[in-house]
This record gives sequence, structure tokens and C-alpha cells, in this order.
Amino acid sequence: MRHLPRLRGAVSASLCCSSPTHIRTTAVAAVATTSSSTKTQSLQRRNLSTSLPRCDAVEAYAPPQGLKPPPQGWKTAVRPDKITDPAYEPAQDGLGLEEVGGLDGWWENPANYGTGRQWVGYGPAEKVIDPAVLEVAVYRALVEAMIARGGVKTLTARMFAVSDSLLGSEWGPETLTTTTVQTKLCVGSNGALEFKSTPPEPQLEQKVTEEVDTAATAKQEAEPTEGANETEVLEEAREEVEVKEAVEVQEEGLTEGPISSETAQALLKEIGHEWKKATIKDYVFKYFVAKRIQKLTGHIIPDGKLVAINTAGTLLREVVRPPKAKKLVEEIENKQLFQSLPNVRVFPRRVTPIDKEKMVGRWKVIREELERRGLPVIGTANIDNAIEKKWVTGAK
Amino acid sequence: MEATLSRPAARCSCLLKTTTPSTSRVLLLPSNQQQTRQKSTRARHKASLNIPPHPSFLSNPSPSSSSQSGSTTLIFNPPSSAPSVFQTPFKFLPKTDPRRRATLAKNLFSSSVTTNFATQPVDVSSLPTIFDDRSPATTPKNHSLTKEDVEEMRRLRLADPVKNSVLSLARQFGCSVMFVMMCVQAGKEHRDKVHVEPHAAARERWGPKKREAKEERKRRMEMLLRGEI
Amino acid sequence: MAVKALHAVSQGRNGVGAFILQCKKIDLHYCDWAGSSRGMNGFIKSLLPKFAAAHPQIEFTVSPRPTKHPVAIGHYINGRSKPICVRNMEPYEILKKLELLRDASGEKLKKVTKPVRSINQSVRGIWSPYHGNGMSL
Amino acid sequence: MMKRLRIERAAGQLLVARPCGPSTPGAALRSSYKCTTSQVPVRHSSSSSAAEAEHTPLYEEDGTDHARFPPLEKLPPNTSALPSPLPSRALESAKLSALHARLSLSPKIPLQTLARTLVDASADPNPYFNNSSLAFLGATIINYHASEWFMVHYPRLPMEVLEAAMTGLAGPTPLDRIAKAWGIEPAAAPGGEVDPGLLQFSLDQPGETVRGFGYTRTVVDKINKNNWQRSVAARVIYEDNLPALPSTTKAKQTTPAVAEQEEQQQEEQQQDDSEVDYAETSPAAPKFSPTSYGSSTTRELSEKAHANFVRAVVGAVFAHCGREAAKSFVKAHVLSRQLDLERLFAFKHPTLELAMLCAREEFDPPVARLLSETGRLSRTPVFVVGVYSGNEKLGEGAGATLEQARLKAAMHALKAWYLYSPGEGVKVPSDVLGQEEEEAAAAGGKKKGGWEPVYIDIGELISR
Repeated sequence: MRHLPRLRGAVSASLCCSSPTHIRTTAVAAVATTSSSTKTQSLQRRNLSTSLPRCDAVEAYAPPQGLKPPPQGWKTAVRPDKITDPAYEPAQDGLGLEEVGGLDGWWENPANYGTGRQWVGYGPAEKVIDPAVLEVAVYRALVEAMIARGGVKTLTARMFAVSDSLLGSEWGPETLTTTTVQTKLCVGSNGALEFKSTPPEPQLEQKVTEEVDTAATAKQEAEPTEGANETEVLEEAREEVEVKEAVEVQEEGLTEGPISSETAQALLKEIGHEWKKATIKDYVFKYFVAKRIQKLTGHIIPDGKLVAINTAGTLLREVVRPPKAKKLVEEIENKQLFQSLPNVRVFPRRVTPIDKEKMVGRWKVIREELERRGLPVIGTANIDNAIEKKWVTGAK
Repeated sequence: MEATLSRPAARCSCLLKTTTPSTSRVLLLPSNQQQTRQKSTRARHKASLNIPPHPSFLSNPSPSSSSQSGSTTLIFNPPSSAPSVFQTPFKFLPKTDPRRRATLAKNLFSSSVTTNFATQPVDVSSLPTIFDDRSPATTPKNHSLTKEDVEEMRRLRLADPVKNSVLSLARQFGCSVMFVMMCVQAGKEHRDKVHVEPHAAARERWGPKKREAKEERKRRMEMLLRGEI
Repeated sequence: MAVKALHAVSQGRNGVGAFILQCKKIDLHYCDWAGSSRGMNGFIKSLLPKFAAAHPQIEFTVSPRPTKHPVAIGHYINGRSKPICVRNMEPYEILKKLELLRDASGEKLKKVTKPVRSINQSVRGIWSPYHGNGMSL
Repeated sequence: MMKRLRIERAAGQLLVARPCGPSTPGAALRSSYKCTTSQVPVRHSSSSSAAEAEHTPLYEEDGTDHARFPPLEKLPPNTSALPSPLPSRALESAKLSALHARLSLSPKIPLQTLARTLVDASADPNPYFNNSSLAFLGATIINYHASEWFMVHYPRLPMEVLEAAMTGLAGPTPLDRIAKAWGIEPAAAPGGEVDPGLLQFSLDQPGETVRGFGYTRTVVDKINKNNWQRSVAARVIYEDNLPALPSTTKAKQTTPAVAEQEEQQQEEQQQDDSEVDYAETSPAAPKFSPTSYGSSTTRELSEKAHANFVRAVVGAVFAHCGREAAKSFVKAHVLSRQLDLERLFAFKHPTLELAMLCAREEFDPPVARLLSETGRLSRTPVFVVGVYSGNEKLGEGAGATLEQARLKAAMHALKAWYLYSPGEGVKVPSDVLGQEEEEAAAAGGKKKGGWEPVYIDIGELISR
């Protein structure tokens, strides 16, 4: 019994972005009536279920920002015999006529969907592959996690307070990376990770605080104000502009992508290799680092592997791993399987009949002859398969 | 014979040739008269097929060696096949060939030879020769013919080619037919009259069968000379 | 000239003088997507390098054939080819099939009743009824 | 038939690439191909592959959709306008590498050279890129080894039969079959984009074949002009020494000097002109057309190209690995084939010839004797006749008539004479060639058994 309203609710929810308002209200009404008819049962279920009842969810649904309904209304043209304009001349055929209105291309236009349509991932869409950049990212994540854990007492509270915003931000300006990375980490007496100079530089403290603050404010600004869909058209337009700006701000943050490979390599020389031996045991710390790494590089470390990771070196190895090849050819290429075998030839794609003809040198002859006869070199030039049959039978 | 005819394939072939009275009679034989191999006859057949090995394998070694048990002997059992051309006769071996120098050769090629199917060596001269009057081996030889003799021979031949045939000239001068043919040549008219015209006239009379047979014979001779048959 | 010559062409005997492996090329086709190619893909990754290194006289081509079952095709010197579909096979099964392709001569399969054939003349020649020391029964 | 080899010089001459790089990019190209675009792939001969041309990132345009099917091989534009593949592509061809391994060639022979042996003169007329020079060298070596083998093992073979045996063992037809047994596939049409592991020859033009180097005897022109008849021996000396060369056109022919007395002169001459002479084959060769595909002409061209490839491989083995390797290669692939010499004889008057032979050799005159017979009066008689000289049987034959049997016996005796062989273990001259050098090097070492003079026959019977 529960499936029916859920289904209908889901359908209406998926349709709501495109359906006009009055239809939605009727749908909600229908759902309401349905649910009211089975009220006792739904109440019983309510006690068991932790989720809101379906009708409430549907009523609470708000369309995403900037969502536009498709153009409404049908206009009927005046009948030709009722036209009074003497200059009107009826068309003989539809060739020269202009098409007016309609929904052509409306659904495909992304501007009609607002920000709700745009999916923003947690990490970057494309994974960072460059090993040097990855190493810098891991190091930076470790430093940030150390700071967050309480390496600097004053920062801790703030860090955790705005941890969401920190996690939400990515690389930030390059100076931030540089200053973060210049904080030296070393292996402590018990093998754990430690700051080399116990109180890190006040510069860093200041810098990180600033960055965290700006990230937090940017996040707050970006959050959309409530009740946008209830305002009037003019306000809607204004808010749209705002939303776009906010998106742009976010996108600017996104475009502040990873540092270049050269910079990363220069930074790596400063970092050294000592920190890789340090052990990481704390689960919370590891989790923080993993999330930060995902945000910075797009590499997801699964929980199962995260449990097994005990040192910074293994963490680095887990992240700096060439991506799995999607095709067999790529894997062969990566592993250089047949590099030393001259009698093996690996083709990157299907060997077509034309390729086979080219290998034996016949293709140039075929092409020449086809061109001489005025026939298409590839394809059929929209000529039916059985054109000869047509010639023979005389069929049209 | 009957046993072979009782085979199914033989019976089929008999069916094909039913016009022949003898074979049709075979067909009329009642089935109980046809020989079939039974358990009772098996022993007989087996006994007749049980052939002892060739005597050469059983030949006793020489008495002196027989006293020593376990001594090896050489079994000479020449192949029952035509000799190969790659077995060079003793005479054709050059002087330097080591095979010629082997003493074995002397014993093998004495005046008496072992021929096919002969248990005892026979004298070569006792074998019948195939006479060929053109062969210089059988014709009397006169190697002392002078230039004048040859001139005389030519004159005679040109004068009367019918009377002075090649054979008669050879007898007259005591030389071989071959030599006469090498020395003298009859006129073209004579050749045409004696050799070409009568043969051509005879060929005209040949029927298709004879012509075919003659052509076949000619072809066979060519094949023979090419070593194909 | 007394003797005229006839013309004949020498006959080759593979293995006398030089041996040429009859399998000259093996094509391996796979699909990146389909599950029936899983064994083939594993074979190409794990076993083929060693097999190809052991047989430098065979030309191997590896090419994808999307949405088709994996196939190993042997091409032979006599111009014939022998395709074997290796769908759902394990890598070692495919290795067995490749060894079969390698060992095949490319001829059509036929029953071999006399495994030794020779164009050499027999040492004792062809039996003739007119020769040899016959024996009376 | 046995021509003295002076290959040490010839090999260097044949394999030498041009001493410096190609002067202009177009110089290496066939002149008939008009490449209008400036992006012309530069060809270097195989020895200078290090100085490889920089490939432009553009690929060759071939009328296909490169967005959907990117080219499998990144070829520079206008590659197909080249007459033959670039030598650098030889390293990438799996076919070529497999062929190299299949023939058990030494690693000293580079793949570029093997690729060059696969380019026939008809596909690429440039002698720096085709196999004509290697094929000439290989033909010389093959013919040398085949003829020395026949002459030592069958010293009495008549000239005609020897020539037929040579043709049957080392002529174009057997070499074509050898190439096919090696698994050589021909390219449909030669060009720069073709896999270098395919045999490339053109059916459009016959191409040129190297027939000789340097000196030409003046008497040859006279012979050709007057159309004098020549014996086989004269043909060997005055014409080409390759009885098996496929070209039979009676166009201008240059011939090598082989006579011993001419050697000094020849050496002087060869120092002067190191340029290769080419025999022009008749320009009126039929133009290839689709209808003529599979005709006798195309088959002949194919056979010639295949044979030249085998010769070129032998030449390449000689050039890179030396005399002994080339000899064992020829022995393994050419001389190991079976040829029934017995079937090469056709007689005219065997009895007469045998009588003359016996007279010449001072044997007793041959007598035909009946050895056994069966069914004389039946439809299928058999007579076994032996030919005797004195007490010794020279030959034996069985026939349906006495005459037939006698002829067969005489033929048998003659074949037994002509096919005399001193045995399998006899040494050929090239066997001791290396030994002598070794002994000379290790002077004072124990002698390993040097050259024993082989049997030389006084010659065949000449009758009318």
C-alpha cells in the first residue's frame, strides 16, 4: 500500500521541475487524499519508520534555484477567412514559413534548470595523476590534519568549528600550499608524526587562520537565501544573478586547481623523505587526512584500506598509484608487456577491412578506382543496398 | 578360383557381364555350392599359408664356424627388384674409385654369373643373344677400307640404288650397315621412291584402328625413350 | 647431342636440411567489455608474453573485436587458417588451444593410418616378379 | 657452370649504401612519382637509419575517417607515393621479425636488410632500395654451390642434363617454391604504406635484373648480332652463368667474364667501373590490366620475384655472416631438396650410344642377352633382357617386346654410366676453402686432410 503514494510522489517530484505549478498542486492534493484514506495504516507505519511520511516530503519539496517552468499557453491562429488585413497573403506551402514558439531545444538548455541541476562533486572531477603533486597533496593534508588535531591550540577550536568549510575548500592560493608545506614534519620519539619545531611559525598560524576564515565566509555567502521561490518575478531574476555569481565564486575556487608539477617537484625537495616513516594510528586523524586528500586530489581511499594504512609512506603509496587501465591495450602499454617481443603486434582498435587492405597495399588501388568511377570511398552515399536489384527489377 | 568368385565384388563384376554364358553359369550356382571359409577348413588354409622363411636365411654357416656357437654369418639375399641405375656396374667405375680396388669385385664378376631365378651360377655365353644386324657387335668388321673403297661405294650406290642396297654393299665391302649408311647417300628420287612413296601409299590404306594403333605405338616408343614406361 | 634433358622441379622436404614451422601467424581477438573474453584478456596479460617469446617464428597480432567472442586464428604456410573460438575459457585452456594451433600443419584433418611417409626410394627397390632368387613352395 | 667467385669484393660493392646521405630529399624518390607537396618523406638507405627523418605529426591522408578510426600506424603524409616502405619501418613489422626467426637467420642480419630483400626491382627501381644487387650475389652463390655439388657428386652428367638439374634445383621454379614454403605473402600492390614483411613486386612493369658486373666480352655482341647457335657450354661462358635466371628476353644482355685467361683484364676493368650494369628487359612487356590477372605473364613475374627474394636472402646471409653461413644456408634450404636425376634423361638411340660408349672406353661391345621371359605367346609377354659387355652385365630392362626390353636395358646401362657417383662423402671445393685458410693461419698445425682431387670425366658422348 505504501508503494503507491511513494511512486506517485517520486514521479511528481521528478516531473515537478518541468510541470506547471497548478498541476503540481493537484498532484499533491491527490496524494493527500490518498494518504488520508489510509490514514490509520500510515500512522501505524509511522511509528516504525524513522523517515517522514511521504505526503509531508512532497509538501516540503522546494524546486531548486533558478528552475524555470516550460513556456505555457497555447495560441490559436486566426482562421484565414477571418483575417481582415488586406496585405495578408496565405502561403502555398510550408517551406518558407518561420517556426514560432514550441518547446524545441527548451529541455536541452541548461540555463532553464538553475543551479539545482548542476551537480557539484565532493572532490575534483578529474583525479590528479602527477605523482609529485600527489605527494605534496598528501603532505599538505597531513600538515593540516596535524594542525586540526591540536598542534596549535588556538587553532583547534576554529578548525573544528569550520571543519566543514575547510573540507569544502580546495587547494586555495598557491601561497597557502607553500606555507603549509614548508612546515616541517618529522618522526617523533614514539614513531608518530610531529612538528619539527614544536610551535609552528606564527606566520603559518596567521595564514591558515586567514584562509580558514575566508573559506568560511565564502561558503556562507554562497549559501542560497531561503524563500527564493516565493518571491516575484523581478526578485527571481535578481536572485538568479546572485546565484550565478555565487556559482562563479565557487567555480573560481574550483579553478584554483592543483599546483603545477614543477612547483610540486621544487617543494618535494624541501619536504624530504623523513616523514614517510612516521606511523599514523589515530582513526579520526586518518579519516580527516583521507577526506582532505579526496578533496585535494579526487583519490578516494576506501575504509578497508584506510584501516590497513599505518604509516605515512603506505598512505602515500596508496594514493600515488597509477590509475587502473580501462582497456587491455592501455594495460599492455603501461606494463610494456610486448616491448621486447618484435613478433607481437598489438592494435589499439579493431582492425577494419580497410586497414587490412592498407597493410597489403591494395587500398590505394581501390580508392583510386572508386574515385575514378565517381563512387564514394567510404560509406554508401545513401545509396540503398539493393540498388542493383532495383535496376534489374525496374522498381522505383 | 571359386573362392575368388564368391566375393561380393566378383559377383558384381559377373553381374555386369551377364552376356557371357560361362559367367552366367557361375551365377546360377546354388548358394550351398559356393565355398565359404568355415571352421573346418580354417586349419587347412592356415597350414598352406604357413610358409617357411627363405632358404638363404636358414643356410648353415660354414662347418668351421659352426663349431663356434654364436658366431655371426653374412646372409646374402639380393632384393627381388629391378636393379637401380645408381648401382654403377663394375666396368663403369673409374680407375681411382675405391670400390674397384676392392678384391670382392673379382669374385663377383667372374665368367659365370648368377642370373635371376638361377640357383647355380650360369655361364654368360650360354644366355641367348638378341640378334641385331645393325649392331656392330654382331657384324663382321673391316676397318681397312680406303678412301677409294668409299668412293667406289658411293658410285655404286648412286648408279643403281635398287641393286646396290645398303645391306648388299655392307656384305660386298665387309663392313657394317651403319658404316655404309654413314658413307653413302642415295639420291633423293630413290629415297622418295623406295621409302616415302610406298609408305605413304600404305598409310593411305590404313583404317582408323590401325592408324590409332600405329600412333599409339609411336607414342609408346617416345615414352619408352623418356623412361616413362 | 645424344642425350636430351627433361625438366623436373626439386621437391622440398620440411625438416630435411631446415625445418619451417607451418604455423606462421596467430591472431588473437578479444573484447574489452564482454565477460566471455575474461580468460582471453588474462591470457594476453599473463601467458602470451612468455608464449610469444618462446615462438619468435610466429607472428602474433592482438586486436580488439568489440561485442564479439574471443577468437584465436592460426594462419598456415599452405594458405589455410584455423580459427578457434575461446569464449569463457580460462587462460591455461587458451594456452592449450594455442599450442594446438602451433602444432597443426594447416591441412584439413584426416585420419593418419600410416604415420611415416617418404619420397625416398626404398633400399631394396620395388618388388618385381622377375627378379631375385625365388623360392619354390 | 662453375664460375669462380670473387665475392669479397662483390659483397662490399653490393651492400654499400650511398657513401654520404642523399643529396636532396627528392633524389631518393622515384622520379615518376610527382610529389607536389613539400612534405615528402625522406628515404635513407638501411645503413644510415640513424639519421632518421623527423616525422611530422600529420598522418597520411587515405580517404578514411581518421576521427573514428585513427590510423594504426603513424605514417607521414604521402607515404603511399613511395615505391617501397621506409627502412625504418622494418623494425616495427612483426611479420618481418617472424620471418627472420623462421629462417633461423643470424642476429647479425638486420631487419632492414631482410626488408630490402623483399623489395623487388619491379616495385622499386632504385638499386639502393631494391634487392637486385643482393639477388645477383645470392644467385651467384646458389648456382656456385649447386653446380659444384652436381659436378663433384655426378661427374659424368651430360651438359644438357646438368643444366636441367641446375634449373630443377636452383632455377626460378624451385626457388619460388622455397619462398612459398617459407610463408612469404605477396603484397597486392607495392607502396610505402605496405607492411615491410610482404614481398613487393609490381605486375605493371617488369623491372631490371642485375645480370653482371663490369667487363663485357666483345665477342658476345658478335654472337648476338649474328644469332649464332651456341652449345650449352658456350652459353654458360658467353651468356649469363645463371641458367636458371628467369629472364628469357633476347634484349641487350651484358655478360660477365668468366674465362680464366681474362681474369687479369677483368680485375683491371672492375676497378674502373664499379657501376652496376643492368639488362634492359623488353619495354614492350604487356601492361598489367585487371583482366590479365592470373595470366601466365603475371605468374611468371610472381615466380621471378619470389625467386629473386630467395636469392637476395642468400646474398644477405653472405654479406652479413660470410661464406660458411651462406653455404650452410644454401645447403639447408636449396640443396636438401630432392631431385630425381634418373628422370631427367631422354634418349634417342640408346643402343647405338651404348655401343659407342663401349667403343670409346674400350670395353667389349655390348651384347643384349635374354635373361628370362614369360608368356611369349600370350597377349602380355614379358622379356627381361640384360646388356652385357664381356661377362659383365651393364644394364637390365624388362619389356613387352624384345626390342623394348633391349632399349630399356641399354638406357639403364647409359644412365648407370652417366649417374656414376664417387659417393656421398666426397668433398666439394668449398669444403676445403675454409680449411686451407685455417691451416694457413695455424701454420705448423696438424693437417686435417686437405683437398683430394675429385674425379673428372673426359666428357659425354657426342653423336650425330
